[in-house]
Amino acid sequence: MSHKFPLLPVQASTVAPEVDALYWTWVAISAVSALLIAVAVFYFFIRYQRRKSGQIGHQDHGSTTLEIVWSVIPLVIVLIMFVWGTKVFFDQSRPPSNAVEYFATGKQWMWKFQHPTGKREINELHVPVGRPIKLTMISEDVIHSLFVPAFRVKADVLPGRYTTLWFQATKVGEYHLFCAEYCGTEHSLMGGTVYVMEPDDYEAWLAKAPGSGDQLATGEQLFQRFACNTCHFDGPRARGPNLEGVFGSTVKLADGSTLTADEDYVRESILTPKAKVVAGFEPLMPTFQGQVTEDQLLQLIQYVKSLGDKGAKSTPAGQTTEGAQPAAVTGGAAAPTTGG
Amino acid sequence: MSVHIEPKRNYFLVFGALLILTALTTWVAYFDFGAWNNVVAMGIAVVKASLVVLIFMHVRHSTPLTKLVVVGALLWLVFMVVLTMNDYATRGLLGVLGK
Amino acid sequence: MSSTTAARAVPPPKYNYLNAEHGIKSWLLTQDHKRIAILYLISVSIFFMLGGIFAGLIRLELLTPQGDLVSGDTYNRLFTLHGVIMIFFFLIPSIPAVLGNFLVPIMIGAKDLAFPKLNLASWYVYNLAGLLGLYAMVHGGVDTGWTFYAPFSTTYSNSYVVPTALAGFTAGFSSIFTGLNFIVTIHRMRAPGMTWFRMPLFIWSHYATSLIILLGTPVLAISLLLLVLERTLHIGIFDPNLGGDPVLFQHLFWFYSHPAVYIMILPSMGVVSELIAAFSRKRVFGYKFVAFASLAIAVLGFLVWGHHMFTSGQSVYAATVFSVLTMLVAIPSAVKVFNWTATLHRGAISYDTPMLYALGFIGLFTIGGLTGVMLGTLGIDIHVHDTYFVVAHFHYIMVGGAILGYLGGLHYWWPKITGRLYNRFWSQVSAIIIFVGFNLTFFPQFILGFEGMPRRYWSYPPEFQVLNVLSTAGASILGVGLILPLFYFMASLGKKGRWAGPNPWGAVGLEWETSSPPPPHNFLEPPVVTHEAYAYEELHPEPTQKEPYVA
Amino acid sequence: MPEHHQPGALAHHFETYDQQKEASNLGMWLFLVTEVMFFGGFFLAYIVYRSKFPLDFAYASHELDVTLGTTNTAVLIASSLTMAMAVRSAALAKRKAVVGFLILTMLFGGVFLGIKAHEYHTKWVHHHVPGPHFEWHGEGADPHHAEMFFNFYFGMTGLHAAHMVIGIGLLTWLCFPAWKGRFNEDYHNPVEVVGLYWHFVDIIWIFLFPLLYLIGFHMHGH
Repeated sequence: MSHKFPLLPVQASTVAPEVDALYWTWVAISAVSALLIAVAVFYFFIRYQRRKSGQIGHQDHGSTTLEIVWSVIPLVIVLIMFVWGTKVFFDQSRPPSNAVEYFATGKQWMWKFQHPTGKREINELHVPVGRPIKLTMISEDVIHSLFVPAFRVKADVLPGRYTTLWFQATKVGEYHLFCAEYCGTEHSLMGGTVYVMEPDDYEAWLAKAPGSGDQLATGEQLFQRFACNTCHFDGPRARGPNLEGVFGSTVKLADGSTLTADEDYVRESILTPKAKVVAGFEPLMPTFQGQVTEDQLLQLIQYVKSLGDKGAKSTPAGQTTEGAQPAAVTGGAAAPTTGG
Repeated sequence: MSVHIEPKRNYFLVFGALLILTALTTWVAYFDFGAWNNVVAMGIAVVKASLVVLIFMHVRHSTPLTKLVVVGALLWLVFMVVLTMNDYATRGLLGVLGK
Repeated sequence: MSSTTAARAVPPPKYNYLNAEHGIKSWLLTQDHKRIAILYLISVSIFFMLGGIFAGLIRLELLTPQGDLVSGDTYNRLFTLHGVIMIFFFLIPSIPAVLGNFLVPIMIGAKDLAFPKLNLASWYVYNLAGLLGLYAMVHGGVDTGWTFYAPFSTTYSNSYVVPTALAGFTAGFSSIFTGLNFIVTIHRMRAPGMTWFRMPLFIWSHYATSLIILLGTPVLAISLLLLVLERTLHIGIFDPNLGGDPVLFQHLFWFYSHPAVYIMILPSMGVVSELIAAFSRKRVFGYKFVAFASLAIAVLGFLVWGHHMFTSGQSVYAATVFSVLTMLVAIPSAVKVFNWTATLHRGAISYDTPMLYALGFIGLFTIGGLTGVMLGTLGIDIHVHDTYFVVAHFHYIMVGGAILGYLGGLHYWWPKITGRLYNRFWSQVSAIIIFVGFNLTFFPQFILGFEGMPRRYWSYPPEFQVLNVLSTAGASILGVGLILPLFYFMASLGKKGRWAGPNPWGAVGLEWETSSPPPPHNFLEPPVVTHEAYAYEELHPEPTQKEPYVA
Repeated sequence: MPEHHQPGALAHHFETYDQQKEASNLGMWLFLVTEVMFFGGFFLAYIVYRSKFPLDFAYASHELDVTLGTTNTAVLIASSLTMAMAVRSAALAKRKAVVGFLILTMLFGGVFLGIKAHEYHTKWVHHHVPGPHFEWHGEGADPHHAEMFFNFYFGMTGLHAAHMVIGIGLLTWLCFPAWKGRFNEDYHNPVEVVGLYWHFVDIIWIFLFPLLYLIGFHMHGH
């Protein structure tokens, strides 16, 4: 991070040049338009000065042609810019399918990150260069917003549901990480640094400080500890739906409606099980609200997700096998006191 | 000045219609039309409200301005509901989380 | 109609609204729209100074990257109170309740607003709301930001959220009263001959503004009410732990608060139309297009609120829809700017103080508007949302636009309101200082925002300091410029002040055909309108003053 | 101008009775626009959550008494009829009829509020008032979402009832000039605008009733 006076922010992600091209085009259009108006105003101001008291201006009644011209031209310009801007927005907000999933949890006033290996960090995020990374994010309290200016990406982090942000870093370096949504006393201190590293350095960094167990394995343990497996299994006596193959599929609900099982649906099913009951099952499941932390929820979801595409278990970068061993700490800083 | 005096009979007719519609809306609620239950219930409510607005509130004989005010208020309500529900109905689409 | 007396030393009118009655009671219980305008002028000026002090403290804190002048909590209260006061207690009432109140009835040839008691009630309700706000302030303030986002405001903030929200709620009533009064007055109280397309554009813009006030403010009221209920009774409407959705609060809030921007800027546009016509001595180019542009802004302005929420977790699809609608609202604003510029063409332009403000408005509003369209472009907004780019943009609209328009209007109609002339030199110096100071304060913030400095930051990374120092330096210049009018306006009321006469600028308009200050019921003879607005060619008004200033 | 006017019934800043009447009429309509948007925000929030938790809302809604709800709808419609008759009588300068219909309207309003109070009381006894006392033993619904339904039930009907109370206050105030025979063909706008307000409050209820009481009613049989 250089402390000298920068006029332009660093471009360090694949979308950054796209955003900047759009931005500078707009700046150019704005500058030309503003200049045209300023020149016209100043010219008229000097040219048509009032010479004597009581003089009146030349009366004209306007021109419909002119009105149409200066409505249509700006309209065409803004609509072109809208299409371009929306294209960039879609690039910014829709993660590519091969993106590696990291987790981010915001709370007053810190950011917690989890790597696919289960490695955790606070207010720092180490990522490999050149690889698409998707952050699935949630807040434990108020609304926050994760903002990395060098990547030109930002997304609010909400309590109660997941949002995503993705980027592919293009330049090794250290970049600011900010909370952009006002969140209370230390809002301006709720930030940190993104470290973009060469993939080898990243692997070395991961190996140097291994995680407390990979997310999948921890999720599986939680699944057993909360006794989810006593109802959710494959068999005629199962009181809950079998979760294998569920994630990403279309689920039919008791009220006849259907939905796609995604992260938010799994989360909702754990916290408010009665809200969306799967067709053919009784609403028997108790709520786990207050018993499971946001971090654990993310791990459970990761596990349910792995059940979703059984057999095609993807191995995210840097995943190690050590996590398969039972790890003592499951919930990090906030292990629950009540089990399942 | 022109004050339009509505015949008494009209008021009682509207009153009767409103009572019948109230009974109707409660009665049809016992049948299962799926999502159409909501449509029927709201449809009956709109008819009832229109009767009140047009006859009891004299909009039928009011100036165009008053009619415009009524329509305008409803239009703005539609703006608010449609553009907000446009968000809720499309969350989670286009490959972005958010249900 | 234009019976003007081109006398040098104009005597004051013997009978006017200021001397018709005396005593404090005659002011506090007045139902005269002109006196209520004066009451409002005093109230909004006090709140403007208060909001200005908070702004000054914010800029002082940001002089250095460390949080050293005040604590983080104090800083959060400063920007919250600055926002709440400036928006709810200054910008929204400023032009409508002061200039609009004074001029709407006069400009259409009415004796008063349709509901004078409601008008007085509006001022009392406004002050009640102000007192609620002050109560919250002296007890320790509020730190939610003027946007009151849930669940921070409903669950986590430890500050005086409820009284402040109730202050906003109550202030809403005062503006509803004003807006309702204007619409009824414009519809029902126009003088004979005052057809819709003879109305000054100031009236059109106030009509459009009033529509927004009536349709939007109640939604703010219900969202603040729900917020208060949520905070006091934990009803869970915005609390995700109870099934609520905090984003719904944002929808409800911005449904009002985006159109509220147009409540602030539309009246200012109306003032600028008047100023440009009066000081070019010319009919406004494309009068009907400018009038309809006001209505178009009022309508389209309600369809774009989601552009405040592009990063909020609303659906990608909804964001796209809101973005394209935002693009559309740019067109009527652009049409206005082009028509004002075209009005200058072949005008008879003078360098009078109000005209300086009008020209400043055109420039700054253009920049504010263009950066607004940039923000409406999704790809850019994701990066600059909640940064100083946004702060700079809306200050260009609200200070560069709304406040410059307000000051321009105040300088234009001051001789009408008070009957007195003010100092040319100091007023022009002040206008130029404000223009320079404003740009120095806010232009660097565009760059800061693009570099990524988030807003509402009490301390910031050191590389942002240079631009912040520039901004703070600009703010001190701007502050000086804004204090100056207080002195020369006060001086104009003193012994050295000179009487203006009915029409010091030689302008066309019903307000210039009555005495300065006007009589209690505005006109001694009920006016009959025979011409379009700005009929300079037909009426050839002569200024009642050769030099409409005091030395 | 007809000579039977009371002195002072025409305010100084109006030229004619017509102008004054149209101004106050338009003023009330515009006020009703603000009311539409005020309740509209609440309705919007309701629509959002009902579409989010349709089943929970349906189960919670079954706790409401449809018979009382239907009765109250009828009572309110009757009050609208008497209000309309009051306005008509005022325009015809029928002094006693105006007062009679105003009192009838207030009576119906009072009955409505009484029934509402009874319903509130039942909810309190059954622990269905949101807050620390709230309990949910019903099947199907998540307790938080059921509580959400009752938030809307109490919030919206409470706001509606508050408007009724204000309306009854206005009607009471109208009785005095009505009794003194102040109203006639030219000057009856106070009765008329209060009438508009009263009908509007009735319309709000016309929507609240099916939205709150009649959700997923067909599921009752299961």
